[in-house]
Order: sequence, then structure tokens, then C-alpha cells
Amino acid sequence: MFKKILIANRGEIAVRVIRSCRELDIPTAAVYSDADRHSLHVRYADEAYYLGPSKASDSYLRGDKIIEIALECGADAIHPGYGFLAERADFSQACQESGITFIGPKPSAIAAMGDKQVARNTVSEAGVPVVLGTEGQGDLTDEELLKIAPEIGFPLLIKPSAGGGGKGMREVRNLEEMPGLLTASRREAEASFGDGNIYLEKLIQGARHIEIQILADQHGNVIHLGERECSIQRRHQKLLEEAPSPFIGENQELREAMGAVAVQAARAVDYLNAGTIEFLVDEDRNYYFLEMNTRLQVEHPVTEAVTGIDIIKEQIRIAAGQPLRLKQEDIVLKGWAMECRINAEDPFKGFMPSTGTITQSLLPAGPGIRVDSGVYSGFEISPYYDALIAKLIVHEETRNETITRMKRALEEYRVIGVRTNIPFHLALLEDPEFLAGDFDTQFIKDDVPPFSGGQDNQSLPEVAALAAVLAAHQKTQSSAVLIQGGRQATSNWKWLGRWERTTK
Amino acid sequence: MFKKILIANRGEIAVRVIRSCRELDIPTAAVYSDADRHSLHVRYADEAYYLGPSKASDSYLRGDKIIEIALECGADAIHPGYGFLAERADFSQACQESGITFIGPKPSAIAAMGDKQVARNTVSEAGVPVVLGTEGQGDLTDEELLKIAPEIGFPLLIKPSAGGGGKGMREVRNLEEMPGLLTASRREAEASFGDGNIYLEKLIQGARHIEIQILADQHGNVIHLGERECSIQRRHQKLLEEAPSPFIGENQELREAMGAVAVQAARAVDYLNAGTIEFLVDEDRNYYFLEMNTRLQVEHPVTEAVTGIDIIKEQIRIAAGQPLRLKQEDIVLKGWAMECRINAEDPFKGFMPSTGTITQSLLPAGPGIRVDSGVYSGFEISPYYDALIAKLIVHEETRNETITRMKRALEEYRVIGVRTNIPFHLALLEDPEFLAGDFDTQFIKDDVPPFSGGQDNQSLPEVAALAAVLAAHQKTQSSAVLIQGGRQATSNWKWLGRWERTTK
Amino acid sequence: MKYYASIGEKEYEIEILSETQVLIDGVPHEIDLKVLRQCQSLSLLVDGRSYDINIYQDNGDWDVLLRGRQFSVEIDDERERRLRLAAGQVARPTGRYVLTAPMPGLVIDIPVGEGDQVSKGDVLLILESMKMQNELTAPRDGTVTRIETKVNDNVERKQDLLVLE
Amino acid sequence: MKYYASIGEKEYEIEILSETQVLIDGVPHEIDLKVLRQCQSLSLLVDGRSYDINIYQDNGDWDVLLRGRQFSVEIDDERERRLRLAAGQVARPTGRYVLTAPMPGLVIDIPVGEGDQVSKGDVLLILESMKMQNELTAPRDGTVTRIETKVNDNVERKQDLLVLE
Repeated sequence: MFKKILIANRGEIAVRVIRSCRELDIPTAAVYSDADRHSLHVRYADEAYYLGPSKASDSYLRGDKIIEIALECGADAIHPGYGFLAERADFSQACQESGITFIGPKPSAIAAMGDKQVARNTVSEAGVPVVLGTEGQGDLTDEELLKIAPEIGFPLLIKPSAGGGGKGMREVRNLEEMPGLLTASRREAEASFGDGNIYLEKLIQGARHIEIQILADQHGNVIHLGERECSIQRRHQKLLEEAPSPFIGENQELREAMGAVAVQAARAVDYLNAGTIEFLVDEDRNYYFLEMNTRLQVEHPVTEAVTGIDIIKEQIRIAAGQPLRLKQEDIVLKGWAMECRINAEDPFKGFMPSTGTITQSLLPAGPGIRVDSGVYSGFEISPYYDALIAKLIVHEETRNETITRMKRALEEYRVIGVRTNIPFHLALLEDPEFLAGDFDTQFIKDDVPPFSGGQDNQSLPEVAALAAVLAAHQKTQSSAVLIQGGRQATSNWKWLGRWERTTK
Repeated sequence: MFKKILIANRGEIAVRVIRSCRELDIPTAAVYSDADRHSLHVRYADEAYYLGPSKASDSYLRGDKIIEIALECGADAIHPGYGFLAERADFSQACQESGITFIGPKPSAIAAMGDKQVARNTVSEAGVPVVLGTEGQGDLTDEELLKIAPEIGFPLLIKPSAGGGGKGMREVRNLEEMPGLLTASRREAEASFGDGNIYLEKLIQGARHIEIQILADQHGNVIHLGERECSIQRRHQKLLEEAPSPFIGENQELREAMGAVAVQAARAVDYLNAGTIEFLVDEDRNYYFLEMNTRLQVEHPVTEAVTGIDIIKEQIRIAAGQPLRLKQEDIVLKGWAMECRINAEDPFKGFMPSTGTITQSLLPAGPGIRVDSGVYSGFEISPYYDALIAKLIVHEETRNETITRMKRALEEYRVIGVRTNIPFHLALLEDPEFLAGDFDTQFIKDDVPPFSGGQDNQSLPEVAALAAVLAAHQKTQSSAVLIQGGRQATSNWKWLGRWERTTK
Repeated sequence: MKYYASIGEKEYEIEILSETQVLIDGVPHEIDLKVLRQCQSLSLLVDGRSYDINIYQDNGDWDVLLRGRQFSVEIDDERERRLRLAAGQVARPTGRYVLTAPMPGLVIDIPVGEGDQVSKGDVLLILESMKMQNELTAPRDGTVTRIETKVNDNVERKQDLLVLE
Repeated sequence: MKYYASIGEKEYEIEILSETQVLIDGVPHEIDLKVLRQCQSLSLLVDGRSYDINIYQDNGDWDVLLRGRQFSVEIDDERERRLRLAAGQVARPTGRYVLTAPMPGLVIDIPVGEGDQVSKGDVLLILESMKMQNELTAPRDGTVTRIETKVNDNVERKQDLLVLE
């Protein structure tokens, strides 16, 4: 087993990796930028080393410096998390050349799958169906793309060749709006992945985004851990994921067929470690290879919940050369799991990111609740990294029970100081179509939020009004004494003014 | 289903019940004493009603008042939690007479099992083996008990006829010390359960405490959910529980035999709802009926973890007349679960209870962690109720992995302001005999704590010394400025003094 | 003391009679308020119903978190309301609007120019922050009278960006 | 500035050279301290090793929580130590000991009387609190010189119970 693992990441996923390492009794080294000295991954790691300025390109994207730190502190393996360097073949290659184990696939597999265009070519050749697009045509210029677009037909998607997570993606409805969107997409791709190359892909209407989790060891064993339903997206950013998919449901045949195709796609690039094959599934249950994420996914916990497997521990065991402990027939999905991504953004103001200090973070608890978070009470959210502050994962016996448990957890969860999308999730969980499992990737409309802001309970606005009046009353009373209140009332109310100062 | 459920309890278990009710979309009513207006169960319930003064006998034991509140607020069911009124046949009877469903067994079953002496008689007649004792001899006087004691032989146990949880239990090594222990036991039993009756039971040396969880519906279905290992006790108070039992382990035959006997014992009293049959198991795997707890157990979450069943939801469904959803053959134990009881007590000072204000409660999180707690940052622990502030439950694939996960979680868990037994649990989890699963109910010795205070990591004391010096340094520097520090250092250190004032 | 609290279109008239009694739209309610400083929460019982509330003031309005929902409450007291009614204006003034940066970031685009007429919802400026491009839009119709930043500027939180009149 | 920190039998000599440099028993270490007020934690890096620490003062000693372990640290500075060494006493004074109630509770039993000789570990008083009977024991040998409470008294936290000399 490894002597020490360096985690080349930050936020919730760095904390997540540290937790599994600690449970495996492997010392961890964190790296941090200027903005992250106070971050949870620095506090929870066994060691922590300064990396550079806050901008990702000066810190978390500095593969050279990270390898240097790993060598200096005696780390013999690097876990890249997701994002940043996770899907950079050159980084995986550089690790290998420095004698450090990269906990992930071989550079060749990253290159083959990491470039979305090459990937589509590769799996297509292996007999896996793909969506029509510009794969295999190299890095095209805007001019070339504008020429090809009408052949594919609108609507279509512009997608970055590198990276994932919806960043840089743009939906194009017609040729006129396409030039501006190409520019925006390249700019966002460049900023997020350091690679501005893009490609086009036909947009399948009414499609679901369903993905299969893969584990592949160094001994030729490849298994899948069932599917995840990821169709709930806003601007191609996933917001809520579940396992199993309500669309697949009891259709064990479809599940096994997609699983087998996913294994086949992974084998096509001699895949190693954990990875995910993303599919689009149309209304007739035809499925198309979308892309392979050659890394851990943000939403891996829903699979962990239904399989009982710690995927990060598996990643580490695989990287250390151990054979998989489980065979395909050992994988049994139990119950239903759902994840809500809690973002620091204001759902009432166009999902605008919200920075500032989290003055309080009170986590939900009790049965079937898991919170993966990188923040805490007093944590300052910087504008340099993404808005994901936590993932709330719940597990229960059935989908309905999972949904009511999730609502309970969201109601318990308190984040004060920044806005979050918790009200959005609560409204989504009350939407009849969502409850019926009847949705596609276009379900969350951009302009009209599908939620009422909590009109389900008539009395809540009245109580909110009362609470605000009680708070305002204290403010207007110069003496801070309630009309008929005495000393106790004074001390009872004084805090409001105090706290106001804190959050300003 | 019920229109509203009143929860006749407080602390973590009241919060636990509220959570399941909320997930079932059933409104809840909490009751609270003077000491509990600020408690989490009051904050999380839909309604909350004042019950009486802080002393349990004036509030949580006032069944008459609780039924009155239930009738007034329109609750048609009462969940008693554990402790307080949970095993009082008269309360169950009074509920029934008021037209309120008592979420638990019928008064007759509570009476038959709740009086430990009658219970032992009943199951003995049904062919279930019991430990030698004074069952079936009525409520004996101290004089009579002193006479019978030598016939049973020493060591023996004095046990309260009512209640459970180890309260009022005393171990007797010889006749000389017995009179004082009888008095102490009766006093504690009277204080805890309002019933000072006691009985004697032979102490089986080297025995394990293993219990079987039962569910019984109104349609004649009785199933068991496997066993829990509860041998880790201090002064007959359970401290750590696990499921499955390492002693039973892969011995499926023993598990099924004990399960069948437990079902048989439950049927002997026409049992309804959730209950637990406690057994003593000797080194030769002979098992003896110890008692039946006719209520939810503190340690129910470990069974929930390995079975995936929400036991409280099952209790409510059973009380509402629904048949069990699962048959015995559907019950599959998956993985390994462990619970550490986090008590406000100082393991370095004879486990003395610790009262005061919890200035911070920072919960562990991440995969496989569950915290059931009734406290929060700013919560004041009163001297009126027991010292249990939280239960930390972890779940992983194997026992070893569960233990390393639990250690990780205990290291993350921070409770500031009161002392807790977290250091005790950490030390226990490093004990070679515990790790080997080689322990009995006498494993935790009273006088010599089996832990070193964390000598596993040589550098920790040095770092603790350094941190204390850095803190003290700030105090001695009148200007609160570090030798070579400037403005930033000042503000960096100022908090220490401030916080000190808070915690004093 | 009488207050008027508005959430969206709905207005509530709330009168505080004592520490334990209020009138909401004339209906009496028993209240019991417990302030939990450390976790910045209010435990409020209203006629026995229990609410666990987080509340803070944001740009004059009160933000209330309650069961995972968020409510923005505007409050007037009796005197303020009388003054405004006397002045003939029940609605809030609509004059000058200064668009400020809701977060630090990089100005990516300013699709409007000084003197442009804009409608409510039009994009005024695109700000990149937290790895996302965020469109800042006009809260109402108006004319852009001043632009105080330019493309590629790094701006601070709350920095003035442009003025709408 | 030089300090002497003791945990149990073990003593550490710690010298603070600057905000980023200390000597522990003469060995230099690089430190980086970040105070996290809101969660009452210290993030301390020592030669790159990361420690997340909670610390507070309790009865003069410093209580340190670190990885779930708890350490009680006694600290002397150079001057205090010199004074004590000059006075010929390295150990702490052992004079009068006042037993105070560690928590509110009910006095159940006082198995000693005024004038009794007691040994370290002997039970002085039984206090019932949190539904448990708690034995308060002698921290060292001595004579009970005064008993300031009686059986069935309800006592407050920190109330004097008896004196040992």
C-alpha cells in the first residue's frame, strides 16, 4: 500500500479523499492556494503544503509544482479528485515519469477518452452507438464549425473537448446566434480546463442523461456498479442525481445491457481505475455514448449508497495493484439514493453565485443522511473556485421514501451568510412530474424556475412576516426593550444587532 | 395513518422520532419541561407544549398531563421513545382508554415483560432458557433477598424489576457488601423508574450480552432483524454496540436459532410492535433469556444500518395497523455497523458527568456516518436528565473497515464546553482484544480505564504542548502582540481571551 | 406597535401587544420567542406551533429562512406608512438604480452603452466569477446613464458598475 | 520567550522565536498558525504537518483537543519556573484542597467525617446528577478539616463541599 497520498485538489472532494485515506491508515498531504489556508482539506489532512496564488492556473493547475511537492514530502501517489488535473493525460504521464502513482487511468486512456472527439471515435469503432457530431474531425476552427453545423442540424450543442461538468457547454438553436456562443464556450473552456478546443454534437430532444459507474483493475477485471440518473441539470450543470434511474427502474434487462456496453467501452481503451460512461437515452430507450469521464464523478456517493462500496478506497486499492474484491454478480443495488448539490447561489436571482462568509453551517443529521462538505461555520467562500459547497446524499428503501427524507434533510440544513439553492431543491422535490420520474435533461428551464418558493405550507409566509416584524421591532425600539418586557427581553433581543454586524 | 403524533420524550430519541414522522408526513407535537424550552426536539417538532418543571417526575413522567395535551392538540397517537413512560403498562392502558394509540405493545405484554420477574417466568414456561434468579417470587424484601442470595451463589446481580439501561443494577461479590448495594439499587431504581422493586440474578462469568431485534404486527407476523452485540458496558451501561456480533460472526446457525427463540419469546406474550430480546451467551455458546425490552432500544440504529430498515417508521406503520412489508427471508444483513454512545462525562475523572454549555458541536460527516444528537452549538446540558448527548453510528463493509471509519469519525467530532467520552472510545478501538472481537460484559473494568489517552501517535502530546504554549503566550503578553508580530498577529490571537470568557 | 410586512404581493398587518401576544391581520396569537445566539436561530412558538427560524437583514429587507424556504420581507412601521400615504405614494420609489457587483469577478462583456434604453430583464453586464459567466440584468425599464467599468476589469464585491435612471 | 509545558510526567521546553519559528526541546520547527474564531479552532502547521486543534483553559491548565484525544497541559514561563526553583520547590504546592461540586446535584452520602484521615482515591462524597450516582474521591492523602454540606442537600456547580488539608 502507499506510504503517503497527495491530494491534488480542494473543497469537498479533497476532504472526501482524505477521509478514505485516513480510514485506510494512509497519511495524506494536502496542497493549498492563498485562498485556501483556512479550508477544511488543509485542516483535515496530515500534512499541508503551500502551492501558489488563488487563481487555479497558478495553484491547483500547476502539475509541475504539485509533483515537486509530492517528491519532497515523500508521497508515492497522487489522487487528483475531479476537475483541475484529473483528466490531464500529461499530468498522469508526468506522475509516472516521476515514479509517483497517479490514482486514475493510464495516460493513454485519458488521452483516448479525455479528448471527447477521439473518445467518440474509439467507442464507435468498438460498436458502441454515439450521437451524431464532429468527433474525429480534429480541432476545428469557428469557421469550419459554422459550416458543419447545418449538416448536423439544430438544436445542437457546443462542447469543450477537454473537461466536463457542463462547463463551457452551449446550446445552439440557430446559425445566427452560433458565432457568439462559440466564443463564449471557448473562453469558458480555456478558463476551466486550460484548453479552448470545442466540438459540436446533435442535441437529442427529450433525452435523459444516464451514466454507468465502472471499476477496472490491473488484472483485467472490469465491473460496473449500476447506473446514475443525472437528467436534472440547469445549463448542463447537474443539480440532483439519483441511483437507480427511475427511467430504468425495474427494467433489469436495459440496466444490464447498458452496463455491458459501458464495460465494453472501458475495455476499448484498456481502462484502469474508476470511470464513468455517460449515455443519452431517448424516449424509445435507445442509448448513445456521450462521453467517458476518466475520473471520479461529483455524484459518486449515490452509487456508494446503493452498493455499499467506498469507491475512493477501491480507487486506491486498484492503483496499488490489488485485484477487485467483488465480481459483477456480487454487486447488488439496495434501496434508493439521491444527491442534491448545494451551491452558493441565489435561486431567486437567476442562480447568481453568492460569495461571502458562511456565518453558520448547521448540517442535517439522523438516519440515511450523508453530507460531503468542504465548508464550516466561519468559512469564507472565495470567488476563485466553483459554487459547490456541499453534497447532501440520502438513502432509503424506495424512491418516494428517499424524496421525503431528502425534503426533511433540506429543511434541517441551515446555511447562513451566503445564499444557497436549497429552496430550489425543495421546490423541485414537490414537482408532480419530478415525483412521477417524468423528466428529461431539458426539465429545468433556464428562465422560469419551476418552483413557487415554498407555497406548499400556507402559514409559512405569515410566520416569516411575524419573525421579521419581531426582529425589526427590536431595531426600531431605541432602548431595545419590548413594550411590556423587562430585563430579560432586553438580553433576548440584543443579539440581533450584534449578529447583523457580523454578517455585514 | 395518524393525524398527529405526540412524542412523550426529549433529547436525541425525540428528535429521532420527529425525523421519521416528518418523513412520513405526519405532524408532530413535542412536550417540554422548564429545562428543555431550547432543546432540539422543541425546535424540530411541528408543535410544542409546556409540560412542567425540570424534574422528570414533574414532567416527562407525568402520563396524565401528556395524555391531556395529546387530546387538546388533536394527537391520535403517542410515541414514548425509550425510558420515561416507554415501559409503563399503566400509561399504555391510559392511552388506550383515552382513545389514543400507544406506539408500542399492548399493556398486557408490557406488564408481562416489563416486570422482569414475571417475564422470566413467562418465557421459561414457553421453553426459553433463563439465568438462575429470583424470578417468580414476587417483590421480595431486603431480608428475603439476603436469605436467597447464597442459594443463587456469588457473584450475582441486583436488578430493578422495572426499566432497563443498566440503571440501578449492582454487582454483588459477597454477602457482606450486599445490604448497602440493595439500598443503593432500590434508590436508583426509584429515581429512574418510579419503582424500587428489585430482584437477584446469577452473574454468568465471561458472558456476552447479545440481543435480537423483533418486529411484530397486528396480523400475527413476527420477524427478527438479526442480533446486536452489546457486551461493551461500564457499570452495566452500554457504551458501544455493533451489528452483527463478532462472536456470532459467520455462525448463521446460532443466529437463526437465537432469532427463532426470540420470536418464540415475543409470541409467548402476544407481542406487538418493536421489541428486543436480550440474551446472555456464555463461552460455550449457550444462550439464556435475560429480559425483553418492550420498546425501542437506544442502539436500534446499528440494526437499521445493516438491514436498511427505518425501525421507527415500522413502529408507526405497525401501530396504524399495517401489516409488515417484509418477511423473515427478506431480511438480509449487509455490511457491519457500530455505534458509540457519546456521553457528557469525563473519562479521565472516573466518567464523572459533565454539565455546562456546549459552545461548539462540530459533527463528523462523509460516507457511512450517522449522528443522532439532541444537542447543538450553544446548547446547555442540564443536570436533570441522562448524559447521552449523541450517538455516532458508522457503517462499512467489514468489521475492520467499520472500526477505522469510526476512529476517523471520532477524530473529526468536536464537542467543546463539556467533557465527553470520545477519548475513551478512541482508546477502546485500539485495544487488541477489542479488535479481535475477544471480550465479554466484564471487559471494561471500572477502576482501571483500558486506555492510554492516545499514546498511539508519539507527536500528538508534543503538538498539544506547543498549542497550549502558543495560547498561554498570548495570555502572558499584556499587549497580546507576538514578539515579532504586528497588527495581524494581534487580531489573530485576541479571540482566545474572548472565548475563555464564554466557556467559563 | 403596528407594522406592515410584505412578502411579494401579500401584506400582513402585525401588531405587537406584549412579549407573548401579537395580532396578525387582527387575529390574536400567543407567541413564545427563544433566541439561540450561538447558532443564530430563533425558536418561535405561535399558538403552540413550533418554528425554527434564521433571520438577517440584507439591503434593508429582512431575509427569513424557515423550513428550507427563504422569504424576503419588507417592513414599514405605522409612522413610515402614514408618511408615505400622506405623500401619495404607497409603492417604493423607483428613481436611480446603481448596479453593483454582487461578487468579485472579471467583467466579460457590457452589451449596453451609455444612453441606451433598456427593458426589465435585459442583460446589462456579464461578470465571470466562481468559474461561471453571470448575466446581470436590469431590474426594471430605464436608461443607462453611466457605465463605471470596462471589459476585462477585475471588480470588487459591491463596486458600482453602471447607473440606470 | 521560553515556556515549560507538562503533560503528565513529560515536560517540554518550548521557546517562541517568532510568529513562524519555535524551538521544542532545542529543536527548531517552522509553524504557521491560523485561528478560526467561529468554530473555536486553531489550524496549526508544524513543519508541514497539519493539526486541527481546540483549546481552552480549565482551572488554570490548558485543555487541548486533538484528533479526538484530550491533553491537559500545565504551563510555566521562565520567570515562574526560576522563582519556584529558587524557592526549592519544583512540584506544585500541595496545601489545602477544597472539594467543589463538579456539577449541580443532590448529596447522597458523605462517608467521611471531620477529622478523618483519608488516602488518595478514597470516596469523600456521593453526588447524584444526570441520573447517576457519582463518587467524588480524594485527589491525595490528607485530613478532612471541614464538611460544608450534608446529605440530601441540593448543591450548585462549583459550590464548596468539604476541605482536605
